[in-house]
Amino acid sequence: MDFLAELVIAFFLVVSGVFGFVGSFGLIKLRGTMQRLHAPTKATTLGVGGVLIASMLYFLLIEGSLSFHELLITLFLFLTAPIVAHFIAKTFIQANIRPSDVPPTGGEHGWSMYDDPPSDQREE
Amino acid sequence: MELIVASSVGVLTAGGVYLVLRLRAFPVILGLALLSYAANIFLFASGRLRINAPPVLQKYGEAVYTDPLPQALTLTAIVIAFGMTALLVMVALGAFIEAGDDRIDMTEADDAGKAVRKDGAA
Amino acid sequence: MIEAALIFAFGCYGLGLLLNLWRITRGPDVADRILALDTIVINVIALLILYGIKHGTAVYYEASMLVAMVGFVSTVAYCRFVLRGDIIE
Amino acid sequence: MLGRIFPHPLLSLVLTLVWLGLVNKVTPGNLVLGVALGIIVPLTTAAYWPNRPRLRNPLMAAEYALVVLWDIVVANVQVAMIILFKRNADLRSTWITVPLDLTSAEAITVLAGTITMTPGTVSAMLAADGGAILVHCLHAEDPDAVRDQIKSRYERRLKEIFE
Amino acid sequence: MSHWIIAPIILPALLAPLIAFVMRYDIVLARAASFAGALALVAIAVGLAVISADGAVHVYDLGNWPAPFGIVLVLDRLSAVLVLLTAVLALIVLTHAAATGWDTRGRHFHALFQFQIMGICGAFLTGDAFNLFVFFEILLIASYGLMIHGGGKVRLQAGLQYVVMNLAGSTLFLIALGTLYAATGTLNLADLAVKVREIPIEEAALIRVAAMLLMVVFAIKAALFPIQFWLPATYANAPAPVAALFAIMTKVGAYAIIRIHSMIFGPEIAATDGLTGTWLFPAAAVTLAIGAFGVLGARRLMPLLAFSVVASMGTMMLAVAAFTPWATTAALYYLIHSTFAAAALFLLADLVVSRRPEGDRLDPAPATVQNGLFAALFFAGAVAMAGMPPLSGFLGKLMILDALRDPQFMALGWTAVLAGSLLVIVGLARAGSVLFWRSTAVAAHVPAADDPEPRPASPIQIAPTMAAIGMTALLAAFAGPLTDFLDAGSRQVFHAEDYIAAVLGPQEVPEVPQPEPDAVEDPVQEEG
Amino acid sequence: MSSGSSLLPIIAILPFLGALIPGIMIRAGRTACASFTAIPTLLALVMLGVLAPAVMRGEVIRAEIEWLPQLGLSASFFLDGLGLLFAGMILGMGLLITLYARFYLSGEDPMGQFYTYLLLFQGAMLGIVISDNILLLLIFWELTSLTSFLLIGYWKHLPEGRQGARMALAVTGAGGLAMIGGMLILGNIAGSYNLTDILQQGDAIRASDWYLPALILILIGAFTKSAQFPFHFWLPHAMAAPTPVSAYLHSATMVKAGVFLLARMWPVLSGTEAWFYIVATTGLVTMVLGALIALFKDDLKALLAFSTVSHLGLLTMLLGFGTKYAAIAAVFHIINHLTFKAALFMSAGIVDHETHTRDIKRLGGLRHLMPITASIAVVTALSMAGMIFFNGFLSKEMMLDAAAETVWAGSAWAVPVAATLGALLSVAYSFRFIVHVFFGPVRDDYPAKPHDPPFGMWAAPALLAVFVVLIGILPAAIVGPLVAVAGGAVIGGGELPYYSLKIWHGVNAALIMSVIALAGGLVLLALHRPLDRLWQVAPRPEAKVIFDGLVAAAAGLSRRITEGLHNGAISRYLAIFVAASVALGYVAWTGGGLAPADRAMLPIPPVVAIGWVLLAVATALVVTMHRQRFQALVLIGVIGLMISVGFVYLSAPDLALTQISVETVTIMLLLLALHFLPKDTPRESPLALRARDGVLAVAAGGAVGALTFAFLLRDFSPISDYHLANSYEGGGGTNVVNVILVDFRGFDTYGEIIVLGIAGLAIFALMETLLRGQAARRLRNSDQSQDRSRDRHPLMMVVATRAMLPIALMVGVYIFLRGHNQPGGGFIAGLVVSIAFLMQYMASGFAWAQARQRIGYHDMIGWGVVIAGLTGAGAWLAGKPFLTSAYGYIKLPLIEEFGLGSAFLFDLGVFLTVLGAVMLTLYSLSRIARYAGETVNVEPMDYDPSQRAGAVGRGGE
Ligand code: NA
Ligand code: NA
Repeated sequence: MDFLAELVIAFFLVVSGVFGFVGSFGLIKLRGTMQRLHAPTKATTLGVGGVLIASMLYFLLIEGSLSFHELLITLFLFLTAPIVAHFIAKTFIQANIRPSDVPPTGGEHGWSMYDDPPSDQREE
Repeated sequence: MELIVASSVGVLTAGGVYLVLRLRAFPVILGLALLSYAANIFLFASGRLRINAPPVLQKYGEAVYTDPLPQALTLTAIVIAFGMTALLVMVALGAFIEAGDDRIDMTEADDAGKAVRKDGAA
Repeated sequence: MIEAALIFAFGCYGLGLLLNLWRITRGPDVADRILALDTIVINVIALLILYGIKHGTAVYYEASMLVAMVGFVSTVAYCRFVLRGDIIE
Repeated sequence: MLGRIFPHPLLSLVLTLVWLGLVNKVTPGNLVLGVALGIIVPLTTAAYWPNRPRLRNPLMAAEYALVVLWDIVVANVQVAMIILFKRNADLRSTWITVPLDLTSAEAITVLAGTITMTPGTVSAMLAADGGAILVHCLHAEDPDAVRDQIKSRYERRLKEIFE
Repeated sequence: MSHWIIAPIILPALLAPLIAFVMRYDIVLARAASFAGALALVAIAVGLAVISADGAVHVYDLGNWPAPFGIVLVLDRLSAVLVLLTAVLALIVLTHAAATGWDTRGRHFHALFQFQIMGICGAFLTGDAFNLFVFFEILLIASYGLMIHGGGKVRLQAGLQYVVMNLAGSTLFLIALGTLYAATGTLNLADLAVKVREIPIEEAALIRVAAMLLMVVFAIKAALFPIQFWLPATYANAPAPVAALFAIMTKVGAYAIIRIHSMIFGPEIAATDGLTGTWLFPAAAVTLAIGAFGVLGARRLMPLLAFSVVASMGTMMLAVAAFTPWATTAALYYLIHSTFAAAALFLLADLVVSRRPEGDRLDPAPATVQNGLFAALFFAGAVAMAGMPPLSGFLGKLMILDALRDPQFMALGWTAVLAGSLLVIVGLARAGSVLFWRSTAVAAHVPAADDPEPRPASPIQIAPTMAAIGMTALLAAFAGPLTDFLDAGSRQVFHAEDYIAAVLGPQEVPEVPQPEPDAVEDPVQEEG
Repeated sequence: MSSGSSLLPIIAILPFLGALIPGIMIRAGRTACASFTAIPTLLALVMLGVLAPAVMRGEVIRAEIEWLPQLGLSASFFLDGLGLLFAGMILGMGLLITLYARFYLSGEDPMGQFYTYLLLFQGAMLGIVISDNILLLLIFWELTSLTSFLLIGYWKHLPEGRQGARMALAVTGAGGLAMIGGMLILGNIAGSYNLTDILQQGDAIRASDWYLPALILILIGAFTKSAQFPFHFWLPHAMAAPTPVSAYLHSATMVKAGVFLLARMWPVLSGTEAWFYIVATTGLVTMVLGALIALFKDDLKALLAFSTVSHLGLLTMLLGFGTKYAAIAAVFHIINHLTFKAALFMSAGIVDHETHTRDIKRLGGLRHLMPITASIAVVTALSMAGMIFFNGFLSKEMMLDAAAETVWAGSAWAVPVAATLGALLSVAYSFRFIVHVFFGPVRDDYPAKPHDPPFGMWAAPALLAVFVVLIGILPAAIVGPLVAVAGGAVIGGGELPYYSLKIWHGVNAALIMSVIALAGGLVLLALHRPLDRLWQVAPRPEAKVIFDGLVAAAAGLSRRITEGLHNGAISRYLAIFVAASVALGYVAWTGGGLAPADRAMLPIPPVVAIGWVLLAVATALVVTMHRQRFQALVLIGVIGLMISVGFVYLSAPDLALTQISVETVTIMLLLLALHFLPKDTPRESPLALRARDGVLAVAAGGAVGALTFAFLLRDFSPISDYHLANSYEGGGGTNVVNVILVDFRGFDTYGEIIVLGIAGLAIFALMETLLRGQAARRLRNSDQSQDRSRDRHPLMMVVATRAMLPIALMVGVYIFLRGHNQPGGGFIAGLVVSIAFLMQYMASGFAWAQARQRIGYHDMIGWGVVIAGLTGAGAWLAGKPFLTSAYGYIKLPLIEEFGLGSAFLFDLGVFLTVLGAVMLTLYSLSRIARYAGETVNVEPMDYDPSQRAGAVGRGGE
């Protein structure tokens, strides 16, 4: 039982470490900011997720106490990570991408960074 | 570990001092922030270092705790530094808006210029 | 076994921090630096949890939660500054 | 009466769970306090969230969560492979536009989040009227396939959940 | 334990938020409350002075925790007299600010003012090193707010420099406190006094650094060379009533040096023997010289007055640096005197400068209204500041000279004081002559300008200036009893045993090994 | 204390009390004013008269009032012969001057002021001569300088008056300061500041090592006051004062103060070689030089002024001889000089008043037009010349007598020859005064038509002229006793030397010298015209130019020093500060040893080392990249994060939580400010400066680092063991840091939240000020049109923060509630909640979020501070000190034990203050932004796509 528990915990730790490293490695290896932006999201999800699971399991199986507040961090990261990525992408676009560099929206309004929101246009 | 902490304090102090001696308000603010970090770590370290012994009393067993007093002092210092920094930022902003640049040195020329304007108006 | 796994994980995230440092130093874009900082934050969260496991204590938990929260806010603030100049309009 | 105390039962439930997560211990006292806060906090913050949406299909929401989790795991591995083993020169990064049928701000946000969380794609920008998402793909052999998968796998479910 | 000891801190601390938040739209109400508070503070301070006159050291254990574990407030003659000084000065300055409308030129004047008073009183009363830091910060941040009150380009620039300088000082303060704690493990002043006595010189490096850095920190506040640079621009550009209030702020630095260096690192302590006096004395002399040169060389009135403050600090610190009870008495007398003298001049400068088209530039300009009255007041203020009889400055100067008769101080000390006085006298005479005498000459030749005649100052606007000058006259008239009180106070400071016993309890004192100071003292007595 | 001694303090105080009268009486008219001014003087004179008989009998009258006994300063007075003589002169002359001035001053002059100054001066002068305490004497001494400053500068519109006044003040003030030193040394030697005691200790004083410094310092005081060479130059310039002032101060009284002091100190200081060579030589030189200059002065008052200088020199010389005979001669000449010189000044004043000129070259023949004035002037001038039958003759003879017997540096001739020369010159200028002004033909080009003045104006000089003659003829009868008693006082008791006050002593050396002087003087006068031409072309140093040059140089130097030091460059001030701190710290450090290192070092895990690298590199990058301000801020974020993590690692979770949340809010503040500021810092410091700063930085960093390392290696025993032991039992909490914060050291925390509250207030006040002043206009015109992204409030952000706000608030509540027992507490909770709202504000804009804010930030701060304060004060109800905590455990059904204490309330105060201060700060910055042209949003997000659904729907119809 103990061995199994340790094995499981160790597994999650290793998985977490691998993905965490991959995230940071991608930040170095990939060319172009937009590409690099993909890498850390891995660390966020499986990396930190793995650690959190390992932690929960550790407290449950080794320390014998139920711990689930790690879930909160997970919840938080799942909520925030897309927004962060979104903003960093926009930060990059702001300085480096012109409207002609990206495909059109397909609708009557352009992309939000380049075009004013419809409500403003309507007021005018 | 002691070397790590001491050298961190040193590095932060050095960086802070260098920036504080710049001629514009913004780097000076950054310098003061670094100095504040250094002072806080310094004050905290005055209780000596201990790993995994936070001063949160445990109900059972004899536990060893790190010195809580410098922590409380540092906490107070951090908060005070925050209030000071906030006001400093605002004063710097005010000076910038009034003067048109964020030079931190005052020159006599400014003074004379003011007098001339006054004379011209009179 | 957990020990070894912990050392491995510590190593991964520690190495990760150095790689992030490289990126934040080099840039080249502002976005890269912000991204690197955000990744540092993520790695730090992971490290804090790892320390919690290592020492079998929950005292590191609040710190990691708060780091997650403020890390998000400051990253967004940095981005907003670049995007709009004024972070609170 | 009950509706006035629990204007947002789901949110209250989530917050109660959050509270229990925070204290990390389920005791009657914590439960009572958590429920109390779960009621009070949504009431005090109601003004900041006008037109709070209601989930029309909670079961579908659970399904969606599981799907996304699975996709995250799978796609993570794929992207890890790309990062570790694919030469940068072989990468085919591209922008794609995903036109949206969703009109709920919450639903659009969840979709955009999902796109980002599932590795390989990052949602970078919305159209000014929220009618499309600009997605950056790390490596897409077939951009249209990616777009179709997003629409069918995620947007469809979200439409059912929120609208 | 008298609860009144904490009243000078709590009264303004509760009043200030009320003024800021309840009365923030009603200046009349705010003035009334602020004034009532200042008046009450004077009454309380008088009461505390009476309490302290029994010669005992009164201790207030905050939170009912025994020293040195909690924070204590300590009332002795020294703190009592300084709190009283603060209260009286506050009343005078407040009246001026309200009468001249300065308090309406920006928001929250009265709240900041009360907080400032709170910080100053707290600094005088606290018996804890870190708590002293906190009160320093309170009085500083309130002073930042007051310094920039009313705004304007030059004032904000000067204010920025002031803030930056003091933030650097606060950083050093923290480092000093950290060193202090690292060396002794305590923060209570009495406990520190005990612990420092126990430290042998072979292990004294840390505590010596702490003592020295603390002195540097206090020297910033006291505007001592070579860190006096911040003062002239600050005082010259602060709103005049604020500059008048600042007259006490430099004294906080001086107080801290007296309290901490005299009591804890005193002249007979092995660990820190000869550490501070050696540096402090020449620094004070140079400060005096810088101030005197500044007075003589000033082109504008406000900087001139600011430099006169620098000079007065130098004069006073000469006596402080002698670290003897009698010299400290002289320093304290001079401290009180120079506070009122500086306040009087700054307040008067406000009345004059606001009526002069030339502002405070020392150029001839047409005489303003009430030239004669202002001239007379300036003359009186200058007499006080320059240390001429019959006002208190002369007595203070005599006492300081008398206290510096020791050959090791005499040559430098006397030369500095006497030569400095001469420069200050000449400088003030030049300024007064240009401001008030040449102005009448100009008026005689220049036809009346088109500008509307400035409004004459009302009696209530002049009263605070006269009150401040009157205080210097009173100080001179009642120099005897006052000096008695101060002398007893400085003896109390130098006799730390009473303080220690009062704070830590009598049982602690025997544990303090006394041979160190005795060993130093005996040969001196044998020689003498 | 003899009978009547209580009169002495009254005499001393009367003039000061009287000084109030003119101000009151001036409304009653000029004559009434003058009359009432005379009353205190008269009263004092009468009282002096009451005391005089006793003094003449040889008694010394004393009175003492304690003043500052600790210093040895008391208001003690004594009246002996010398004091009586001077007091009589001061008061008597005061009366005459009061009378004279009533007529002399014109209607436009502020007479009330004049009489006030006059009485103040009189009081000061009187004080000098009856002080029995040298510190008290110093006070009066300085007061004469001050009051004479006022009197000389009385005609404020005259530049000569202002300059003369300042010069007099500078010179006599400097002398006074030197004298302070001298007197203090004297008191130090004697062990007392009481004159009576000091006068007893002449031998001890002269034997002291400190005698010479004391002597020199005191002499500087006396010489400056009495216009002795080389300090003589101020006196003629003081003549810009109205003539009554000149007559009073510059002939009769103030300038005699120095002489008085020499006489007073004569028993103690005289009789040494130093005294003789310094005093006698100075006097001799002054006498001759003054007389020589007087001869060539065309201004009547200048002539008289230099003659005064000369006579003061004479007096000084006599006292300097150190013989009793010479001292008696000096006393006698003091009286004589007073009578003739005051009368001469008044006469000169009358001439000036009537002819509107004092230029001798424009005068002449006045004896026909103003015979009374001429008579007075001639009589007194003859006395000045030392002519027989006038009092000046008598004392001059005594002077020559004394000079004839004086050997100077081995030469028996030097002094007699010089003295004769002085007398000769004196004859010459006196006769010039008589002949060139009053004799000769009447001219027709006087600026005004001269005639004798009214009686009131010539009465005073006439009276003095009568004395000149009376004393000249009957010296022993008129002033004999006074000279004896005053002279006795000067020589310090004992036998009076042989002297006799009579006209004819037979043909002796003095008479021969006198005759030579008379003859030579007349020859000189005859040759005056060619000599004058020679004099005018001869180069000679003009003292005023030198003095002005000196003062200007001093002022210029001061200005250069001041402006060189205080050049407004705070970077330099800070550099000096850093250098001084490091240097002084180093000095302190090297003065003591270090205990042996007894603390084992903790290991350094690799991850910690990596964290250190991040911190160090980020710091280095902040320094090297600081000119790109935004990038520097990003790096600051890294540093803050590493420090927080460090705190966690080093067992300080509370600190970590605080650090990371403060960090975030600070960065947001900086970003808000940076919005307005330039985004880049120009490279301005030259390389040398950067090198200097680098050296300073490394030195400071090295020093602080070394200090840290030093104490980290050494164990200590802190007081905090008590806190750990009593935290739970006494403070009711297990998080010791929190218990310290809210209980053990709650007072610090109370102060800390007040700092925050003040910051909020000050920031708000500054914002309001900025928006009202000129800055507001500049803000309005500032160009905010950057290349900005067009989405201000992106949908995703809005939605995410909406979901996060309640969660973050839960976290805040959690951190707040658990703080007492686990890491957390009011401060961190306040920041967490602030950050939660900040997210909302960032997402949906300040205006929209602000509109949903129900509690004002001002109120939050106010409530916070007041709650914390009242919680602390609540302990008073239980009779306990401020901040004494009370707590209990409430057992609610279902809920576990729940600790509720005053600490909770206190922490609530902290929470509210923090929240209010942070939000008020952001509010203020945001207001500025809006003022600078930002528009306000009313919608929470740029565009709500559900509108699109509606629009599409409508469009479809
Ligand atoms: Na994040
Ligand atoms: Na806490």
